[in-house]
Amino acid sequence: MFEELSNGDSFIRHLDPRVKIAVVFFFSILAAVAVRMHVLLWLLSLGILIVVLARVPLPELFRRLIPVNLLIAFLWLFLPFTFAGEPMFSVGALTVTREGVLYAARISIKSNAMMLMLIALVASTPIFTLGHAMHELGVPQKIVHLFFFTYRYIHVMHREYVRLVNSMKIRGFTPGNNLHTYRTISYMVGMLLVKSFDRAQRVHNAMLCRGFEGNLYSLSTFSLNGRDVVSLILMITAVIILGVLEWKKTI
Amino acid sequence: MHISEGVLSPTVLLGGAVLAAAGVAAGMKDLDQKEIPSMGILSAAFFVASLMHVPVGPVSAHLILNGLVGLILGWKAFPVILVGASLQALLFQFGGITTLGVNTLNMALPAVMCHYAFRWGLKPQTSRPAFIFATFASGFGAAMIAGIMVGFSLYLTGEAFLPAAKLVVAAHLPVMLIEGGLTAACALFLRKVRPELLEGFYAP
Amino acid sequence: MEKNDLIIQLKDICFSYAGSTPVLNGLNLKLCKGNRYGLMGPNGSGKTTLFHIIMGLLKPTSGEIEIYNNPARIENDFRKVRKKIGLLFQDADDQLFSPTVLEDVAFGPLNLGKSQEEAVEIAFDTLKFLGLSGFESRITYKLSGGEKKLVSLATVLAMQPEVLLLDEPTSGLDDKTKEILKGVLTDLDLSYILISHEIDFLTDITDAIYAMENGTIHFDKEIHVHQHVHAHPHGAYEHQHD
Amino acid sequence: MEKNDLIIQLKDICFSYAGSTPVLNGLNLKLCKGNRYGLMGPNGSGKTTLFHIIMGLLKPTSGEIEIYNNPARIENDFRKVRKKIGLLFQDADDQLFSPTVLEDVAFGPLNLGKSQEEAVEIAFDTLKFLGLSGFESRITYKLSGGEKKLVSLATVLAMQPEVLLLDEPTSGLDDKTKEILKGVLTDLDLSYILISHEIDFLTDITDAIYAMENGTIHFDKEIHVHQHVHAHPHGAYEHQHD
Ligand SMILES: Nc1ncnc2c1ncn2[C@@H]1O[C@H](COP(=O)(O)OP(=O)(O)OP(=O)(O)O)[C@@H](O)[C@H]1O
Ligand SMILES: Nc1ncnc2c1ncn2[C@@H]1O[C@H](COP(=O)(O)OP(=O)(O)OP(=O)(O)O)[C@@H](O)[C@H]1O
Ligand SMILES: [Mg+2]
Ligand SMILES: [Mg+2]
Repeated sequence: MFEELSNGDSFIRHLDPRVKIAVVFFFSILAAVAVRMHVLLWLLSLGILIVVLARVPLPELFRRLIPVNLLIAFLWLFLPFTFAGEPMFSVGALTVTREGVLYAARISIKSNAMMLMLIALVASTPIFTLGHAMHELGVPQKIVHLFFFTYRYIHVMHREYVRLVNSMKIRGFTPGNNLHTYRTISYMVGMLLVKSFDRAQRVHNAMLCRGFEGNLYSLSTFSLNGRDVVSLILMITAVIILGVLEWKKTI
Repeated sequence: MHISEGVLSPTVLLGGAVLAAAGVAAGMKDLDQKEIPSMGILSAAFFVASLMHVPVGPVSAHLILNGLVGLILGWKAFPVILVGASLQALLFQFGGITTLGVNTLNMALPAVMCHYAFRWGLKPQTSRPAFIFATFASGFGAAMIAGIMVGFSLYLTGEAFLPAAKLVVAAHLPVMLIEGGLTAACALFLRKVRPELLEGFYAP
Repeated sequence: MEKNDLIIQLKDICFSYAGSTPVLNGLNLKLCKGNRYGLMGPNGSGKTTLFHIIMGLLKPTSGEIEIYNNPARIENDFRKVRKKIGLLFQDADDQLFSPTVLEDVAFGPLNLGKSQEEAVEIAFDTLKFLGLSGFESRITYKLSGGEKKLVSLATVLAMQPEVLLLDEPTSGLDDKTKEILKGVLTDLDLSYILISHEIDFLTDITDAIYAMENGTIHFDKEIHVHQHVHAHPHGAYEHQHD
Repeated sequence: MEKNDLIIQLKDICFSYAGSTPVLNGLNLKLCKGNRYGLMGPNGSGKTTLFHIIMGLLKPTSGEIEIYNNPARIENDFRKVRKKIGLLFQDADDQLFSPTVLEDVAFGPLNLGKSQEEAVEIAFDTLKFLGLSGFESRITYKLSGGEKKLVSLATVLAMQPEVLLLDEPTSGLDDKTKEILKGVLTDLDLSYILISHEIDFLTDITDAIYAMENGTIHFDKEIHVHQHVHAHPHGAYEHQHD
């Protein structure tokens, strides 16, 4: 259920995760700031290129793009009418403005470009590796710890949840609209919390028993090789060029 | 309750990120290594709650549990929600990198506010009705303020978002009721089965 | 054997967890009224999986399940099955979720449509039968390992099932609790299948022991009779023999 | 017995969980180099609690703990203790937390300050010693019950402890895995205390079995020698004797 997007071998998969994080970070910031249509279109193309290189399976890609685009569809219901500007045409009492349409279009392109990059990152890097890379990039140790624990406990909670649901099922529970159902569900959620708390404590004890003193070690060492450096330079150059295009009033 | 990437203006994004960073720093002050596992559980609970969701406009409405997290943790809700929200972004693409700050702020600040408003309810000597009131109010209130803050973030981005922002807040009413009920029910269960947990967390 | 006596019949059941090799592979099983089977098999051979398939918690990839001669395929069929067959989970921690023992034992009867009073009465009776009177208002979460197992059994028995599926009911239990369990199972007039790694326990309270291996149950192996001789050369632990 | 040989010494340990009756009540224990003790006792008698107190995971309400003749009182003392004493948890699910087996086994050595390469090498060697070669990249939470127990043992052994505390290592294991475990424990030149409800297993691999009851360990009961005779009148399960 919370399985990561896993896929086969790709060139992107073997890049240093720190490089990937840095590129996605700067890319996202530029996309969030940019307003010029041609810059946005370039960003979207770049996003598509990277996702293709990362070999994300298409059905999975579309599934992950659905939530974002549902929200964007909702914005299309409002923005063209509520944005002040030059009228294009009218639907009844409502007027669609040119600026409104452009604004909504920009948001759609931005969002999708940023999501494509994020999906490419997640699809090519295991979550644990991302955590270690964030640590290397200066995220405080305690936050990274919390990140690791949370990721592990999501699985613990999910398993405890499946067990509790099974236990309710085999005793003939059928949910309905009644007090018995509400009480049962609240018991289940409460029990889930209590059990997860205790499990968390015991796991932590087990770590202490093995000499854990608050330091994180990773078996995957990161080292920048030639390919990483070239990719980093290429991508950052692309971002900078687009940034200059955005910033310069002419062209 | 997330705002998607690409919607908010750079000013709002930056402001959110700065304020969220301040909140996280406050939450990390005198944070003991020993507390991290239990915080991780709440962070996981916060993450899992987001699986029950209903799309409402440019945000995705789902259970938040920030009231419960805040009640128990106070300022530590900031790092907990930051981590929960980043995992949501990484695993489901709910929000993204640039919106992480705003999204954390919108959910964690109400949590801290409810902590100070209602934590008296967790004291062992609180009567049952008062306990239920405080915990319900915390769940309901935290969801409500979060809804308002999401609406406000949209409004700050542009006045054109106002109708959409209003709709978002209105659509969260059912979420608030569910949050209140669930928070109260969970707290009651904890009080009966593991009162030490609530007392242990109650920071005087 | 009359046809009416057949309770559980599995035909050619295959199952595998997502992305793994098959766990069950053309498994066949028949349980008739009055049968008391023991089931042994190495760790990971699929015993627990088999029980979960009978209860409809997992769906087989192929094969047929018939309960009282009715095929069980969809969730709705299994709702009926669960009223007749009680499952004791391998881990007692998984079975209990209400705050108090009484609420947990009364939960099943309430789901069967009993009134509140009836459910409570059944719960009291069941607890008494298992020698657990006085446990009604204990917090389930704070029971000891042995107590949890017995209360779990109470929650299953309170539904008055006709068949029990017991998944390693003795693991981690001390000898005294094992004896209580043995007594209860002997007193009850139920059919059951019992998973255990302890052959001594199985021989005492089942009529036949079958082995699970390579995704199927072997019914055809010959019966095996012999004696053990164990020596206890040391140790201060009091060890009782009956 | 020389003073230098004394590893663990507990004096008059008392302990109770918040709001409950005392679990340990004036418990005394001595473990010397080379000792291999078995510990039995009814469910809830406090065996697991005792182990957690030795490791400093729970703090006794009164009494003294000495490890290698040094008193252990505060967290810092126990940090040292944990490098010498390895605890195998009762529930293997609690012990494994890394995504892959290799990472989990290498976790301890890394904490002891080994370099990455050393840690990986130790992990490989330990897995090999336990017959688990090839498991390195398996996902820990998808292992079967028996595999989890063995990997947990590997995580403890990888720290090269001088003493092992084993909390019901055999519960839920099949006979074959039990034999493997027995072999490993016999081959290792370690002192250990082993909790189990299975007296046969304990007699085979410990030098003395003690009983825990009413919050203390009884060392004074006389040694007990006798023979069992079990009959297996039926069943198709293949049952091996050595
Ligand atoms: N949720 C799961 N996902 C994937 N694989 C699983 C899952 N549960 C069990 N398995 C695998 O399926 C196989 C059968 O597991 P099962 O629990 O049925 O064995 P078992 O016979 O009950 O073993 P044990 O004696 O240890 O209880 C094992 O190899 C196990 O690793
Ligand atoms: N976290 C806890 N809080 C309160 N009581 C506890 C806790 N853990 C254990 N107990 C209680 O302390 C007593 C001793 O428990 P312990 O787990 O040490 O027993 P044990 O001898 O290991 O039993 P078993 O054979 O079932 O493993 C039991 O009565 C148990 O209910
Ligand atoms: Mg099993
Ligand atoms: Mg124990």
